[in-house]
Amino acid sequence: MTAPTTPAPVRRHLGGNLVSGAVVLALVVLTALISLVWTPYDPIPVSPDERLLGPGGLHLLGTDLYGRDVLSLLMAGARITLLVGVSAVLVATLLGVPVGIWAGIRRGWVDAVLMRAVDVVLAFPALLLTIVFGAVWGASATTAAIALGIGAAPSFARVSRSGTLQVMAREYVLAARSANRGSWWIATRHVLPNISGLVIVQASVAFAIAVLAEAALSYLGFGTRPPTPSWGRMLQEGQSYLYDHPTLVLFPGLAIAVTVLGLNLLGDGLRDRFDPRSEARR
Amino acid sequence: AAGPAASGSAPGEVTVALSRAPASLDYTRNAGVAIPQALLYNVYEPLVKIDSEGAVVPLLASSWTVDDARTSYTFTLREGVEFADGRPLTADDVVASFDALPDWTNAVAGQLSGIVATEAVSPQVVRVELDEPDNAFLTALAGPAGTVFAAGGTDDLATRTLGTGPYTVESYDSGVSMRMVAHEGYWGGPPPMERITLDYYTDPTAQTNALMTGGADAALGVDAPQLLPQFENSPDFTVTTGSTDAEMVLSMNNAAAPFDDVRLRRAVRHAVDSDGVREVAAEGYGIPLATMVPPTDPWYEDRPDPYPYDPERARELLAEAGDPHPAISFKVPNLPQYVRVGQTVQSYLEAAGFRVDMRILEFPAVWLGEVLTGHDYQLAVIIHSEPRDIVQFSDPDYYFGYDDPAADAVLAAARSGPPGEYAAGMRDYARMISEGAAADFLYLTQWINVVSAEVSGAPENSTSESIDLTRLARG
Amino acid sequence: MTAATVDDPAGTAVRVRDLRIRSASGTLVDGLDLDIAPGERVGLIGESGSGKSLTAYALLGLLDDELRAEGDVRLPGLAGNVLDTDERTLSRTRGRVASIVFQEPMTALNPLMRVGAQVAETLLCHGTAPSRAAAARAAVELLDQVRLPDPERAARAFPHQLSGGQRQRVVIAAALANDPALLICDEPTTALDVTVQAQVLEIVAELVRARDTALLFISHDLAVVSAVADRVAVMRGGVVVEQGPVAEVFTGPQHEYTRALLAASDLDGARPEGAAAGPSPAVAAPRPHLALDGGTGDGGTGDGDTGCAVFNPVTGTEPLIRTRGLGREYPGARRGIGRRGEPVHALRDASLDVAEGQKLGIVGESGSGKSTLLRLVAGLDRPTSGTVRVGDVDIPAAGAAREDLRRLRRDVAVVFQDPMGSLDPRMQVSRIVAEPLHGVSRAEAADRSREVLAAVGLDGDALDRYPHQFSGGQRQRISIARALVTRPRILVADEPVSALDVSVRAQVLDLVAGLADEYALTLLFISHDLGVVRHVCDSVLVMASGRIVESGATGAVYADPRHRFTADLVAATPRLRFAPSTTPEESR
Amino acid sequence: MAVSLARRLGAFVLTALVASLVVFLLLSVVPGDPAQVALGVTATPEALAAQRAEMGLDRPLVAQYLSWVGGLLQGDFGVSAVTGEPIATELFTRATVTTWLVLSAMVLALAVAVPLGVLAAVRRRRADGVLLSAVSQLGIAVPAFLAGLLLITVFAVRLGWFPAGGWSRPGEGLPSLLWHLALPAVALGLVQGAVISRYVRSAVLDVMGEDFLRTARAKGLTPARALVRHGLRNAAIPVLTISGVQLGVMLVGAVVVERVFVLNGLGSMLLEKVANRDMAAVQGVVMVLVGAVLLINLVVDLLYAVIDPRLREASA
Ligand SMILES: Nc1ncnc2c1ncn2[C@@H]1O[C@H](COP(=O)(O)OP(=O)(O)OP(=O)(O)O)[C@@H](O)[C@H]1O
Ligand SMILES: Nc1ncnc2c1ncn2[C@@H]1O[C@H](COP(=O)(O)OP(=O)(O)OP(=O)(O)O)[C@@H](O)[C@H]1O
Ligand SMILES: [Mg+2]
Ligand SMILES: [Mg+2]
Repeated sequence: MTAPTTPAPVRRHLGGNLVSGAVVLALVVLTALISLVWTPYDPIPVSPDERLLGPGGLHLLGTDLYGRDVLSLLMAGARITLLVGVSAVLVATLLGVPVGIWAGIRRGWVDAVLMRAVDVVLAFPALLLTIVFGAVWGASATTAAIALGIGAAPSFARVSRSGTLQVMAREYVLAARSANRGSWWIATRHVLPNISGLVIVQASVAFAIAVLAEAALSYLGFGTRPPTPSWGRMLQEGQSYLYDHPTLVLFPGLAIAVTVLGLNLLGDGLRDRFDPRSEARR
Repeated sequence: AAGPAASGSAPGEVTVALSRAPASLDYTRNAGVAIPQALLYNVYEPLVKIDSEGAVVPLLASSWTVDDARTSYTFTLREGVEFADGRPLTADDVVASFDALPDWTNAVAGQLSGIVATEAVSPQVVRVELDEPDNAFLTALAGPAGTVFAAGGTDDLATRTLGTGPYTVESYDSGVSMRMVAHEGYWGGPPPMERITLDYYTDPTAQTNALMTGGADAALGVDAPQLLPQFENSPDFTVTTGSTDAEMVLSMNNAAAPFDDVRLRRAVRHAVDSDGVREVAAEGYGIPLATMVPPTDPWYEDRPDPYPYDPERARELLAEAGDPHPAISFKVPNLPQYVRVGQTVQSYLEAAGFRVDMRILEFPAVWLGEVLTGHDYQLAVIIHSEPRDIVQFSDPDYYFGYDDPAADAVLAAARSGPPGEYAAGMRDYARMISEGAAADFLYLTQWINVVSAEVSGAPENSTSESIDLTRLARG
Repeated sequence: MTAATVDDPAGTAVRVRDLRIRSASGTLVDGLDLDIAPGERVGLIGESGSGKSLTAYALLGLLDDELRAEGDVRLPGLAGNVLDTDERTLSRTRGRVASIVFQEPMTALNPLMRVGAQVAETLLCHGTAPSRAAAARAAVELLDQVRLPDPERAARAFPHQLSGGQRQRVVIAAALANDPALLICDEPTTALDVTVQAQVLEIVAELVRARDTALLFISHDLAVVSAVADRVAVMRGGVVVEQGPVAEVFTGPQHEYTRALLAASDLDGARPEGAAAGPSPAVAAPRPHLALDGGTGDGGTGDGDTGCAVFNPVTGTEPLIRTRGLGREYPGARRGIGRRGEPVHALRDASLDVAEGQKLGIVGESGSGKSTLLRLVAGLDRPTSGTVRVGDVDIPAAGAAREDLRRLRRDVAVVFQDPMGSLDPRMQVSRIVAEPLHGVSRAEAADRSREVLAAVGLDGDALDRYPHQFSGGQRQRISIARALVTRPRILVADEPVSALDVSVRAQVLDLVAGLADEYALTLLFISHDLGVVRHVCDSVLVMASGRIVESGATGAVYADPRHRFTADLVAATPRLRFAPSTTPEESR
Repeated sequence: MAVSLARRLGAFVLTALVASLVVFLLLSVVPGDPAQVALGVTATPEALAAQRAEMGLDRPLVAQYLSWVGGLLQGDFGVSAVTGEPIATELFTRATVTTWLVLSAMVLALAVAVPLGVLAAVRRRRADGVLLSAVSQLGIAVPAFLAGLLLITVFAVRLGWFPAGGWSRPGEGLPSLLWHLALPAVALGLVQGAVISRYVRSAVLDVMGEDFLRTARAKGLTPARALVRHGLRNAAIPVLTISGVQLGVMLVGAVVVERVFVLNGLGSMLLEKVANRDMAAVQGVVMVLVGAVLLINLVVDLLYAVIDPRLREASA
């Protein structure tokens, strides 16, 4: 638009989000990688004499209730946090999106059966799922990630289905059909790109939820085994010190927030990349 | 930053914030410490009770005699006792209650399994026969198993209480809140409060929040000591710490490798710094222990730990035993406090050379099944909160799997010997258990109360299975 | 052609000076000057993609964000330059003082709102209607004015329940609602049959007369422009190459492009040798001329199966397409729980044959079921009654088997009436055009796409762009290119050239005619332009109110329309008022 | 209409039955002996065996399932193995709390999410839009306990405006209920609002490229009004979808908020019953969840058709 209320874009924004998101995430990944070879302190051993030191001094970000260096914990915790978050989102996307698209394209009984199944999974609490999985395969970060992924899959399915329904009402789908293209083609070439915005948002939200849920689960003994540090667990452990040592919640909270922010920026960036009309909007 | 907040309770009422909620009102059927904590002494009364100093004192029985063989106890019941529905207490009620013990599904009834007969000598006198002399009998009688129920009034105990105590349960919103009202005809005179409300909080922060907003007048048995600093310097609240029967025990499976080797058990005790564990897990609250005897027990002895923190010695012991880096599995219940203990212990053990595979197990369902029932463990941690529970080291079927015939003999002699020698015998027994490194006794947990300045009479120690609210008053 | 711009700003309604519109990749409109006086009717014609629509958008400050405009644009009742005015002020002008009819009516309407409400909104948002109810009544009134049948019912319809032409009239109704001082019409009648077109143009003319409205009328239909406009401007490549009074420009075009345009507008003159000159060998048998009652003809021939008239019957050989008693009904609108209004018969009792290689034009009233018929024949919709048989594939009411549909679609290509809606906004043109190519390598697909795009007059740099970056006519050509890329046996085209300027139109029609000759293409061709149909098709089918009413050889039907509706159509066909002196006088 | 309703109902019952079987099978895998949990630390093997028999755990799985489902079909959720009380009563009171909490949180969430998401989309090139977007992104990362504790600290402890927790007692009426509900609903609603606002933003961005918005502006609507009148409805389907999903998730997912605010809803009931291995009660909770989710999604599917007439026809 040319009206002066909308000053012309200062710079081409396409990619701005993408780049900053990618940079943030790369930093997180880098931190996780560095922690494999170096952390300021060993994040595992407990030192009762150095508990709950405030930030500053020898321990830049202070120490936690076990007397472990918070900075080192954050660095090492990035690994499991990324692992669980990313694999849960992958599992959920790979399960949920195809189901949702298929249901939305086929409609009829396929839709009914799939969606009722999805409803049942949605209703089945993730906690129970994790317990069951832990019972069958043993509790670990992997089972927790898979269980969280399965737990999140229904929302991917429902969101993809609703997007698919809308896309399928468009005439270009009819055009594809008349071009003798089957459902697979329509699903991958028309539906997927047109619902990608929502799926990307869904993935970035699901990541945040998975990271927080992993904390709750591992605290109950269903997730990562202590003493392996994770941001979620740090948050959980810091909870009861909120009043007297708020930094114990603050730092892991910030770490999660920054990662989620990076992911969302990346998501928005990808979204804009995939959307040729993004520059046309006002 | 505790601000003064007006109490939300009406005059003559007091609201208490507790943590663990009873599953029902019937401790003849349901296990769990929460039911007797709420009901014993407050609603239900046994013949005797354990006072706040740990001593057995008369309750429904005004006096009793023991025969020379020490297997026959004759109790004289207090005059003028009535149940909450107005029916007077007689010896028949006692007989019916004790005769019903085998029907309990709650295993605590087993504490009185020594009773072979109960008979009503007169309406006010009842005689109890034991199979063998037992110096622990009166203590057991003061527990929930000794409760005197109204004969014929036990049909719906799960939802309706009928006891002789100073309060009766008016309503119980399961897991949420229990309201107790004064029992008008209580034999000890009118109770101090017209109504006591017990509110249950799963989240310790919520429990203390209730205090600060006037939603509760007292929090008893707070088990998140990290929340205390905000109250400690406040004029509106008093924080008290008292003794309990609850020992934090690092259990070792004495019956199986590797802890059938006493050197490894000693290595564990040398490797773990109990003070460090106490610091991390209980913010330094808690009382150091050398064996499984709390200071309120008559046979408590202030002795130094035979295996003090000495990682160097632990390493030597491991080397002696042949494997400087033994792999052990460690099963920890999935409750915050245990996880903290577990992580700290793990850290100490690894520093001494152990390789620890720590697993957090769901409590109670999975942990009990694997460790307590299945004996499928090497190292575990748990609080043993029953009074005088050290004797379990002589139970060959118990999960400790400890086998020391000499100690067993000492215990048997003490329990059935003359009462005058009971305490001394038990003292010896406790020492033997500790020296045998049957387990690592990390510390005694403390009973922590935060009460508003208006409230008095809160139980400062937890010496029995009851949270004794009979003297609790506000204003 | 001489400087016809009025330099006295007081006397002008619209004054545009040096308008430049740029995109990231180049200049799209390059220094345009334009004045329109109150009551003046200016026609804007020119090449497809020359910047006509962009100019129209710029006048109202409606350009996309990715485009930048400079220059000076003045509107009636607005103090400053439109390009420097804020949205809030502009919004008070738009729709009240100045309104616009968009080129593509299909996507211009909100799919989730009843069209009555969309018309009423124009009144409500400027407070020109006293109440909601009054606005609703006025909306029905307006819909009636633009000749929507059963306006009460139409007002309650959602856009997708209307035909292309019906939607276009809704958009026109909304633009007329507040009797604006400036009316911009961007190809307002592309989907209207000529009778309705004539009526709508009359309404517009009436408004101009009564309210002294300034009219900017964009069209590629020179006949229409000659009928509507006083003055005309010709655009090409972002600049106005010529402007002046209609009579002058059309009779004595100065610019070479204008001359070419005028030459191309006479399809018969430009008809390539051989194309549609006579019936192709396969359909050599003469078409009987049939019409329904109510016409002047002798009725249809009976059909053994259904007992109803079969139009365009094929004798001797087996017809390639055969429909019997074909009908499509839509359930009526829901009125509360469990109650529905009368069902809509979009198409009924259609029985027709199409022989292999035949080129059948379909003309008729807007909303008469033409698009519906095409969708059924292409297997994109299921009939509610009757049967369709294409080649050896049957499409019963229950829907065809999947394998059958696949075979059917291998042979049939479709050009949709709504180019924008039928192009996936997230697909680059290269992929859109290559979509029907199965089992073809990437490189070959790219080559063939480029080739076919060139054939419809789009150059290679179109390949990497997205649909929204094109003009209406360009999008239509992309749509045609997609249909032709496979060299189909049957081409089903729904108003495929409605948005094309006459020179491009000639090019595209030649392309189709060429393919028809080369590959014995069977053609089903919907158009509201009888001239186009005559140029391309050997026979014609006339539809009205969901029925086929007449069929026969094109020449015969035009010369001797037997159904009243056909007669009206032929009579209402607009003629170029001023013929260029360079070409002989229009024959018809 | 009646037919389609009957079909829906049939599908509902069928799904519930299948779900019940799945739930039963899954839960039978869960380790832990209910009898052991009921009897506790000091139980003897004999007592355990007796307890198992009493709980019916010694019967074959099929028999256990059939008797449970038989009861369920008659609307009988059975009695709790732990308290011996009918499960239905507790389910009802818990579900009441949860329903109030979750619905009010959702209302709040939408009230926050829609303006936030729309602004973030419209002003995405400007500082305030970027800020709004960042706020909503960070909101997702705020753990519910933190939101709850902060609210309590400020509004209950410092200001004393609201109770720190708990539920109104029976008979105290609506004002007391709302008073107790306020903080937890806000705690839950804010975080959910942050989540939903992301979808609003994305959906609105998708709509903003549509031609009909230009039409709306051409009619004289300001861009903002055009977006509200035409854009929002077109963006509603994904937002509705995710709201439905989040409603389902919150039914037990609100457990952290329930704990912090001492509310006894379905989430904490589930945790309790799982911890106690009170399987009949767990199955009861899960069946209620299944029912609720089916109902929510039925409503969502019906609303699709209300919002989008094109989907209406496809579903007919
Ligand atoms: N958003 C855009 N980005 C880039 N180029 C654009 C965009 N919109 C239009 N164009 C280009 O601008 C030119 C002018 O487009 P415009 O829509 O004004 O053409 P037009 O004269 O209306 O043509 P038609 O008669 O086909 O509708 C075209 O070449 C088109 O490809
Ligand atoms: N989904 C629908 N629901 C209800 N009525 C519909 C639906 N689709 C089309 N119609 C109606 O069916 C009739 C025929 O529509 P169709 O699109 O076939 O007309 P058309 O001949 O192609 O008209 P035009 O030349 O204007 O495009 C119209 O009156 C239209 O209102
Ligand atoms: Mg145009
Ligand atoms: Mg049409």
